[in-house]
Amino acid sequence: MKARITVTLKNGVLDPQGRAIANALHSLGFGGVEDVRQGKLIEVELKAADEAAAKTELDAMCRQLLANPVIENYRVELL
Amino acid sequence: MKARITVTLKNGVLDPQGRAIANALHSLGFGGVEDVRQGKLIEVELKAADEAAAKTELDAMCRQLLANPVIENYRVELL
Amino acid sequence: MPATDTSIIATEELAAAHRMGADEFRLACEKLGRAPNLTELGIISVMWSEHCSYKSSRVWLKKLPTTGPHVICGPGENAGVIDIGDGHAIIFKMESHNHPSFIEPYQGAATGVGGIMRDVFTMGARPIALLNALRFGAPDHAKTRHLVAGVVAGIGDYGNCMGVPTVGGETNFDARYNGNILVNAMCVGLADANRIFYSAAAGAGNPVVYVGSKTGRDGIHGATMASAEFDDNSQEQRPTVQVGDPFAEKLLLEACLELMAEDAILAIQDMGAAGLTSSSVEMAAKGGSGIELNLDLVPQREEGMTAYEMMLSESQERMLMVLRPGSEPLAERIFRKWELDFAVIGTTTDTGHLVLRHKGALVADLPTGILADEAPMYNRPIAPKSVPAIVPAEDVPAPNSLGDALVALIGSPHLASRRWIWEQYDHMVMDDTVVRPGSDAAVVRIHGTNKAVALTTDVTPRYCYADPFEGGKQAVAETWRNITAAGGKPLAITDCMNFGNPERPEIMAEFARAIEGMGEACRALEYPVVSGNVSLYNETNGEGILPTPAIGGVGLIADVSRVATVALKPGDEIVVLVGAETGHLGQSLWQQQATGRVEGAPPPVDLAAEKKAGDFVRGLVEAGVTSTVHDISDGGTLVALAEMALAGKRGLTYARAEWLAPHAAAFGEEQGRYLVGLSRGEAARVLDDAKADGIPARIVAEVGGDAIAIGGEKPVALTDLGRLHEDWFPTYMSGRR
Amino acid sequence: MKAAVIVFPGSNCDRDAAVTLEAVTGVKPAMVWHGDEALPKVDLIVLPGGFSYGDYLRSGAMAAQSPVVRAVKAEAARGVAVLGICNGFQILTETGLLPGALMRNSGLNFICRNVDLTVERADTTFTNAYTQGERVTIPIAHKDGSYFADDETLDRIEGEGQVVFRYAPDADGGSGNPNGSRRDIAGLIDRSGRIMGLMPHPERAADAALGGIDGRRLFESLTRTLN
Ligand SMILES: Nc1ncnc2c1ncn2[C@@H]1O[C@H](COP(=O)(O)OP(=O)(O)O)[C@@H](O)[C@H]1O
Ligand SMILES: [Mg+2]
Repeated sequence: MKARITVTLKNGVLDPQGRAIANALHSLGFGGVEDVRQGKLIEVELKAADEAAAKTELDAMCRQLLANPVIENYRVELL
Repeated sequence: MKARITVTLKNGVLDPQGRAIANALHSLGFGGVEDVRQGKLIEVELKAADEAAAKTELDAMCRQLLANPVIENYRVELL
Repeated sequence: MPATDTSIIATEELAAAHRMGADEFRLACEKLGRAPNLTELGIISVMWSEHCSYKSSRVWLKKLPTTGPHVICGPGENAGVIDIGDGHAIIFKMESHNHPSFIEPYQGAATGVGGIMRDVFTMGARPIALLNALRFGAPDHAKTRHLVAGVVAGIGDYGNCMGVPTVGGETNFDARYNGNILVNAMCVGLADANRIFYSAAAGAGNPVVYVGSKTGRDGIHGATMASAEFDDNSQEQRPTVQVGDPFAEKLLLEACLELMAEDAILAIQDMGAAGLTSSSVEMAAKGGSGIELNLDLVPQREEGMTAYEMMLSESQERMLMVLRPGSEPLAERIFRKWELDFAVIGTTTDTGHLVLRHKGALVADLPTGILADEAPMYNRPIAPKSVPAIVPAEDVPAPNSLGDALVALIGSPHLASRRWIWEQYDHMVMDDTVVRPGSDAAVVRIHGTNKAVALTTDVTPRYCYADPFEGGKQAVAETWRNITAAGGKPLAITDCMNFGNPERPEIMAEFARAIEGMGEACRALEYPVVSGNVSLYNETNGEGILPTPAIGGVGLIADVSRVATVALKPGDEIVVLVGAETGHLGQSLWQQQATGRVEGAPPPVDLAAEKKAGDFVRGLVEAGVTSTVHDISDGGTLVALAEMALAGKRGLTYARAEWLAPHAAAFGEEQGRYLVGLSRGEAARVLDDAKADGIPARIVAEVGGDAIAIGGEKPVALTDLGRLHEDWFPTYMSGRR
Repeated sequence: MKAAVIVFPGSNCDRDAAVTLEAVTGVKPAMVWHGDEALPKVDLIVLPGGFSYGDYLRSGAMAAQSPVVRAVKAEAARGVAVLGICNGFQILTETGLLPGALMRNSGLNFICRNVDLTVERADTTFTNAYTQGERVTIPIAHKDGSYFADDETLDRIEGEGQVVFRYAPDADGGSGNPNGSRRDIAGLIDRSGRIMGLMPHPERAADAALGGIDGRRLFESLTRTLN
């Protein structure tokens, strides 16, 4: 089974990366850019009994390792 | 308009971060994990005349800055 | 927090939610002559928090010696300043970021490094070195590996990006830090001795300027969090963690230094814990002036921020300055060049009040005195515990073989090489690192000159727990010794006092006795305290950490070609031990290795002997007689010899003190001792000179071969010993151990 | 020889490069701020180490798009020598002036240590004071130093003699490659022989007081050739 996990910074948490990218895009002339936020993409290939089991497991992975709930949100999609 | 850009390593390019995550998941007991690849997620908020214009612009951003074609692929989705 | 409104008047309940007790709330109302509104309560509560007010520690800190011929500015400013001659000043300080690093190790440690650098460059110095003193829980504790990885990466990434070398520090593991790690960062900067910048904002009518990054809702209430004990619910407080932006800080550093070269700044203060509140209050209170701010003008990252939020935000990479009127355009040009925010947000006044306006309304009006000098101060009860008796060497189990014991110690988490850590720190950038991490003190050259500073951090928490007084003395003496071992003349220290809950008399006693011990050592060694930081309430579920008064020492090396390192050099034929051998095994690492515990009194520090031995050894380095010196500390003589052999890749034959039990001679941790590498001819002369001065000294090893040879035992090959020494950390961090 | 050192916001080895250049050539290099429109007339342009623009997207990516780098490209096209050290190397690959890419170290961590290199080419503008096959010790300090190019590109650059420095095997036979770089590549030159990038920091090994001078000859080579 294939899953896509995206980890993004919580609203209000400073995102220096995103801001730097936005600035760089502006100076390249992409004036329409209003905001940029950067996150992580983690693609996982895993064996699981069924979709529900996979979801539970992926959720646990996020909570335990892949995201830091202090500053990040995560989202799991099965592909 | 909101867009989601995902940047991933090309096939054949070694992904030490992905491998480290897979190892860490294994040692946490997530034995079902077979492979992990890590990429970047870039969320862009932009002003554009229409979807087509936005797509063209986002594509240009990726080629010029957001992805390095030597090692990375990118994908643009409008949300 | 509800939207701020001057109409919300504080109550006891609201005060309690700000961790302010009923007594303090009543005191605040009394001093103010009314109840504060919500914004005002927020300001008072952070200024009266332990972190900002030092209310439990101030009475004791006053007892430390803080003056001396080299001191330009002692405690009370952002950092301490000492004179190193030729118009150069060294500005330095150490600070804790313990709680944030436990909750979010990477960002917590990174922002700790960012904060301490701002304290140093706000005074006009370019940072030239960073150090860090780290305490983690037991290696086998579930969280430890993750915390080590995050903290080290956070410290490294921030300092590396800033381009300031991280040249030293220390790392301990102990189960007493399982739920409360310590991350103490020290920054050392170089300034022009007659261009030091202070925070006192005297005079009225001067523009108050905000520079740096924008203000967001970061870490609101971080300062009160840092003063609160942990409990299992603390994971709930998560949004108070801040994210560091080292790139913004690098720009801020360069912009500030560029402006400081002009005659524009009257006063400057970084925004650290309690951000805009503590910076504005401290500037006004110190200058005997007042400050009026229009919060509408504060650069903001988020929509709809309230006055309360802006005043309590701990967004990083910001500074507050008072400028000479008329110099705003010049300053603005410089900050814009560096792509930083710049805003005139208020002016100084002669009212002695902090006055805040937001959206046309007066939202706070507080006399700064209440917030600063008149903040509560407590002389908390102390209950010292009795000092344990000295453990006789016979009561500590002896190993079957000294070699096996050496192998076990050198490959243990306590003594294993820290290379895995310091290789993640750029310790060479700025091209002045003369002695890199891994020796006793790091040596950093003063750019463009032939002189250097020697830098170290030290404390032995297990000694402090057994006897806080001796432990406090020992921590100061060990920094002095490490600087001396590098050939430096120790000049002054900074400290970071990490303790448990001061409301418990036994903890308060640990604090008080440690201060007394530190003070005694500082006086005897003419080695004053010029800056420091206190971190209390380091506990989880009522269990305190080991008392940990971390000391950061700075010394001067007059001629950078006359330095010493621990590695045996090609010309070394003999190792001489300077200092007395008595075989003190109580609280030693060998005792811990053999019994799983540490017990008894720690090794005492004889300060007169300390000074004599140290001055003697430094004289040898200064005279060019030797460039190989190592002080004897954790693990004792045989461990120290092995470290010299490993660093120099040269074997040796150990000659133990025959009058002591072999394990006491090899692993006793008596203080005030050094190992000196010498040629045969010089060794004889050095022994004569020591004798003439009444300093104990004897030959403890002959250099040669590729093993540690111990009489009557199978030699320990350096390659095997080296592998054990180097492998523990990487293996542990890889999860394979 | 006249040199210019480009200073990006976030550069942090600019002073180190300048000090070494001055010590070796006797001439103070021009420090050029990234926002400056025009470059002074020089024989050598140095892109120094550091974290240009914070290196928040990919190391060197943002600098590669900056106006000053456009000017550097133009100068390079006119034959001015360009040396990229560490972040400078990353910038040169990001601009396409040198082939390949520099990725996260295989061990993931930042690494600061001395490494041994073999000099693969001692006949270039940058390395003529070394001898072919010589082993030298120069420090590295980077997180993104793992050189990557596909096999075809690697074969081509090897075939054209573009590999100038390689990580040397350890004394005990270990790989000695600190970061996972393909074919142990530590430094590269372009086809014209005028543009070089390397991850190690030769400017950190040019002063005996700091423990090694193997990097000094790189600057001496430049002085010889470009004077
Ligand atoms: N343990 C200590 N010993 C000596 N001075 C101290 C100690 N703790 C704090 N200080 C001094 O008190 C002042 C305030 O400290 P702190 O609040 O940590 O500074 P900042 O506001 O710059 O973070 C500083 O001048 C500091 O040097
Ligand atoms: Mg400060």
